Amino acid sequence: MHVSLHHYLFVSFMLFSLGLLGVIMRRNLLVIYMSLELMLNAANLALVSFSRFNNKLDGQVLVFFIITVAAAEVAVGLALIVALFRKRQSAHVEDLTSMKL
Amino acid sequence: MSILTYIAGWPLLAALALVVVPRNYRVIIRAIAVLATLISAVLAVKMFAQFVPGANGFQFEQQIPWVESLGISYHVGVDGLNVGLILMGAIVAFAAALCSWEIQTREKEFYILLLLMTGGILGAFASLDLFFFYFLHELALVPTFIMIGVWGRGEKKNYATFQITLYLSIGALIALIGLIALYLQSGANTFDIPKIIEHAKTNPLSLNAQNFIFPLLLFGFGILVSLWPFHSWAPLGYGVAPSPTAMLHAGVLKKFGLYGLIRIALPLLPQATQSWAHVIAWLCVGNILYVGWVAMRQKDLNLLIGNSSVAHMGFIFLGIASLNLIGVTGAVLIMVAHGFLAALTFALSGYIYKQTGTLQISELGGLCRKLPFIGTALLMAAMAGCGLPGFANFVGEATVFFGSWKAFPTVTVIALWGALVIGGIYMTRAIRNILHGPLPEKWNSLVDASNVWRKLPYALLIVSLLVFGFIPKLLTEKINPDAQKIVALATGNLVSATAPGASPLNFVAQNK
Amino acid sequence: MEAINNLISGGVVQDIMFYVFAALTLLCAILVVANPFSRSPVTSAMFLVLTIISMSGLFLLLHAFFLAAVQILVYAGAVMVLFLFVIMLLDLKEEQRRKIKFFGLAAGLVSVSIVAGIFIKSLASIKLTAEPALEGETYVLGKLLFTQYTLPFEIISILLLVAMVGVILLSKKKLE
Amino acid sequence: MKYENLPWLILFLPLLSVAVITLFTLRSKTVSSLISIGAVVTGFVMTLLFINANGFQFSGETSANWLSIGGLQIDFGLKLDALSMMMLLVVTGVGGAIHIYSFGYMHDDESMARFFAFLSLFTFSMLGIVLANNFLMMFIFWELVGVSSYLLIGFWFEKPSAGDAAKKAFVTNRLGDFGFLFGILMVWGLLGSLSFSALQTTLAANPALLGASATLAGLLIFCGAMGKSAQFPLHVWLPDAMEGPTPVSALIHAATMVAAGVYMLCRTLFLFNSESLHLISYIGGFTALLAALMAVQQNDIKRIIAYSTLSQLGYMVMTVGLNGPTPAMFHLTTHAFFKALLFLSAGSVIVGMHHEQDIWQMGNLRKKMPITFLTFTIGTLALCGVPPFSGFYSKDAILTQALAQKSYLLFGVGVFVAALTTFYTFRLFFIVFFGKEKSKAASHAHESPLVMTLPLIALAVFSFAGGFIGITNNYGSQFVNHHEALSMAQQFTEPFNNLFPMACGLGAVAVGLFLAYSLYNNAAADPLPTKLGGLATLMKNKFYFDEFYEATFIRAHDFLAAVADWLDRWILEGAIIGAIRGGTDLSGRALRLAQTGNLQTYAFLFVLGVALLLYFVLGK
Repeated sequence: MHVSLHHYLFVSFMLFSLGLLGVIMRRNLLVIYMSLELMLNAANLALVSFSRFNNKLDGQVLVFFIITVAAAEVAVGLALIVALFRKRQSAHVEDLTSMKL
Repeated sequence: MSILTYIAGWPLLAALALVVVPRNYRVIIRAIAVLATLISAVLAVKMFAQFVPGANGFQFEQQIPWVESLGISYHVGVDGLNVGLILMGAIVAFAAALCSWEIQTREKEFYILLLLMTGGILGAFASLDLFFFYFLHELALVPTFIMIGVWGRGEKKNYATFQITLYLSIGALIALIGLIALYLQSGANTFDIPKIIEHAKTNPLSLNAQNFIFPLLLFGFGILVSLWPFHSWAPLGYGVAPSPTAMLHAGVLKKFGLYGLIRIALPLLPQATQSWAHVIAWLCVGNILYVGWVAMRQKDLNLLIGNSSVAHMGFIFLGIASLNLIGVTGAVLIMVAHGFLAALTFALSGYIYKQTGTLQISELGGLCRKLPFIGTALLMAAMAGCGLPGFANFVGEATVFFGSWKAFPTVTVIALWGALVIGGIYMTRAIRNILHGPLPEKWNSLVDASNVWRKLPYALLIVSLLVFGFIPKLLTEKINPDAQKIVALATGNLVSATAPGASPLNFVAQNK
Repeated sequence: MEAINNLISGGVVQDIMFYVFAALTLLCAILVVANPFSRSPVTSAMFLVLTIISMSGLFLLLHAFFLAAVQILVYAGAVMVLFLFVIMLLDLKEEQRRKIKFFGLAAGLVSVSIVAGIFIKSLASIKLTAEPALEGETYVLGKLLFTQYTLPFEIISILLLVAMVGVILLSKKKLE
Repeated sequence: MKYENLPWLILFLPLLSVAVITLFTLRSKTVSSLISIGAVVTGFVMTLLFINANGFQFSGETSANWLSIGGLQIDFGLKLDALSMMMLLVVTGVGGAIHIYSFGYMHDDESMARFFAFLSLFTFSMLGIVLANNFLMMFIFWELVGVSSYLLIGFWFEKPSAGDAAKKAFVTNRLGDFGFLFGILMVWGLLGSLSFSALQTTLAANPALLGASATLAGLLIFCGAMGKSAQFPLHVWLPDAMEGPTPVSALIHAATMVAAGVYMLCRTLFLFNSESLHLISYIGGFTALLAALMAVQQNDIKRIIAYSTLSQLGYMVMTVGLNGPTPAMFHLTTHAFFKALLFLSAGSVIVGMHHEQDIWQMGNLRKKMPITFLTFTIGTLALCGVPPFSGFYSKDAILTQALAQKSYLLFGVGVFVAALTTFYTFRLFFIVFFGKEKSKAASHAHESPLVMTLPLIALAVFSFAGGFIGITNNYGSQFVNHHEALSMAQQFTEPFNNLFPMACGLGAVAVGLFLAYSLYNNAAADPLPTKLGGLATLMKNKFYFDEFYEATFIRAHDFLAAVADWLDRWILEGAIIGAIRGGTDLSGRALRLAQTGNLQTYAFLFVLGVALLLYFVLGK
């Protein structure tokens, strides 16, 4: 079977699902963050493959931007995590809840 | 630039200026606020004097297009209906700024909010564009909530703030829905009120649309004006509000809903107005009689004044419901007169509270001895409140009675009873218990308003009441021609308002 | 040599390479999220690097050469270094194996099934228009970036600057 | 009309004096009082000038538009005819005397300036009623008179009883005003005008215009008079109004304001049909009788005179009802003189007694206060109707009118009331001025200063001669059934033309005088309670009207107020606002459950939200 758009999209979907699962189920903030990166990459993959199979480069431009934003986001997010860790001495999601039911 | 822009603009500008004044320069903060409102008031008097009665169309008009695709523009102008209201609003705002000396905490914020409120109200009254009309009203309404919440007094402060905020927001929201529906249904594709009215002359709104929009406007505005049975926010809110806020809100801002009904609902929704007139008239009974009784029971001066102010709204509604020239003119007259009166009474109760620390009527007594000036002013206010000739309120009430007599004789008689007898009872009772009788020992240290600045706000308001009470022509000859136009539009093309299928539900069904 | 070239351009090798890279990507991704042997974030990070590298292989297959390079440079280089740096800085111990919460599991499965639903739904509506025929993309991409997409490009650079300032502020010891 | 501006000046001078006093001279007692006195005395002189220039038989109007809204045209207009000019004379004349008297009476009061400001306000309003040429103007001044009366009754506001009395007077008057304005609206609705002359012309041209509501309209208008002139059942406020300073009682609650009702009835007589007049006459007669009975058992010197005022007002109203405006106005005028005289003399007594008002504390004052004794005697004789004092002529005119209308019952009531009047007046007279001193204050009493006695003397002259100087003539020209002009000598002997009513009147006086003399000459305590038993208690307690109203009208309103307040508090505020408040509160609590603070829950919800959005965007 010839590799087509659907194959790439399936991989992208799988990546995305894995990322989502990580975000929802893992408890370590850093791992959650990595899962987020996975999801972003899934989106990137989808965009690039669309770009390829549609003969348009705009998708790739978008991915370029996404990567840049992701870099900025990672920097800020990690700084926040560090700050949070300093305050709470934990990177565990469940330890960060401060609201009361 | 129209003089109206200046009247509403100065307070807003001053509010901006206050932001940069450091908070410990109290005198400067006060001075800026008083000066800005004074300029507004002087300009308003000038505008009132220059107003030509019966001239065609609006005067001092100014229009700057804003969002042209929606037909929104900054459009101000006055005719007989709002010229008196703007004058009243500016004078009351000046008096309120003068009375604000009693605020001692976070003065800067208070004055900023006060000026915002002033600019908002005056702008809303001057505005001839639905969008700005509503927006500027909200600009004035929101500071009210904050002022009551932060500078309010008494134990029920939070409860009352919560209540008034929720209630008035709901009212404003209902009115907003009505206004938007009106905009969409009019088909004129503009927010400009004169243009919509002009457009409606040739393309009147369908009966169904009218019957859908009118209740929204009536009850939305009705909540804002404390129409029975949506009135209970008013006494509560005024009971805890700092007096400058109560003055501006009860005196000026509250008239917005009534003005909106006359300016928008009557000319644009004539058939619906006619079919709802009976309902309004009978709701007035609730305002006048029922709230009058409630007022008789009050043990707190501010609650009493608040209830009596709600009762007065009944007369205005009655005038509007009568849908004839005399009634509508009378309604506008009372709107102006009651503005001065409500401001006066709240200013006085504020002074008494400042001096005694209580407004419980049973705690007070014999104050006339220690506070001759304030006492006299309160007496005059009470008398104006129960419709004594010589004060502007009497002219308005009498006119409304004459107007409504032909339309609703029964309601008129009930209103007469409320005005003359019930009003007389609770006002004289209050006077008896607050001013008359022996002076309790603990009040021996009270100080009367002694210097000119302290006396000025009260004197100004009383003089305004007296001037319009003695020479009502000043107002009526201005109101008359424009009230005539409104009434002609509201009663003109008489299609049977009870045509089949004229229910709101049908309207919704057809529009789906 | 000719034969190999033909093989490559003929697509069979490309197909094989796709399967290899895809499998590698997914496998590493699984190991990032749920590593049965180690709970340490470091392991996760290392596998994430692998994921990204294999993904850039996929990018190559899609003729997105520039992006493939950027992917490796920015992600596998800068971003992952940052991750590792933070992990080391925080000195995180291996995560205890807490019980998987039933709610978490359920929520995860529901989410995934929802995403799957959307995916299947949208797959149906995809229509391929043309055969891939773009060549020499890097040049075109650069041109596109600096003509049509100049404004977003500039905005993105400002964003980076803001992020930089923000990070410096955030990582100051005393946060007020 | 010559001197057309004069009436305006007469009207507005007192208002000007109010303004000047309140704004500038509140600190100076003397200046304030002089301004006030000046205003009313100038008014009196101007009235004389005006009458001199135009004559009494003149009739004219001058007006300016005050309010004009579509079909509602209200003029600020003055109507000048014999009726109003004569009343002008009474108000400014008697008022002037009382103003001057007050200068002495109030001299020690620190709020004298305020007193004179109020007094001027009252004069202004009263002149307004007299001069008004339309219903609304009259109503405006009607209300203003009410409020100045309120202010003056409550002048000594620190006394709780004064405050209560003021409140009572105001509210009771308001009840009457309610009917008055109701009636005005009705008349306006039916006839389309408010001006007296226009109404009269319209009604004369088409008497059926009022139609079925003629009686109702008449009675409603009469309600106004009922409140102001304290007719049954709204009579309860007048005796309490004696809490005010004595000059106030003389000016407002005897000579002028309470007479306004009668004046108004005469002014608008053309509106009333025979049924309403009939009822009015009976109400008047009943009031006269009731008040006379109450007066018999009162012990406060001012209250006795107040009840006598009530009774005399009843007389006047009865006479108007008997279609006799001329005798009514005649009696109004003479009554103004002698009742003001009686009150002022009583005031003089009270000052002499150092503010003691109980007659059983007085006695033998004729020696201590000779001038007051003399003027009081003249007032008493005039009130009782002893010839040739003024009261004799006016009372005789009333009795003659009753007989001429063949209303024998009312004639009988009139005669009986005349006897009662003589009885209670002389009871007061004997107890206060004869017998022994009944307290220390009485033995130390002293005559009042000249500024008080001079007005007394002036009023005494008019009380004596008011009957035959031609007052009837002047009023008579106003009405259809007017008398021919009579010379003074003819006036003097006028009652002898109808011997029977005169004889009845004189007989009643004789009987009353005899009874009073036999019971009260040298009496140290009241012998009546033992003789009359329960009836005396009833009289003393004013037939329990106050208690009755307290139990009905006041209670009813308080009850309704309580119900309304309860509804407001629990239903409107509690339920409706509570529902809004509670609803917001509840939804807030519900939504709070979603805010767990757990990052992953949020993420999950986020996914759900995105899914929902996509569902809508991508199509169902």
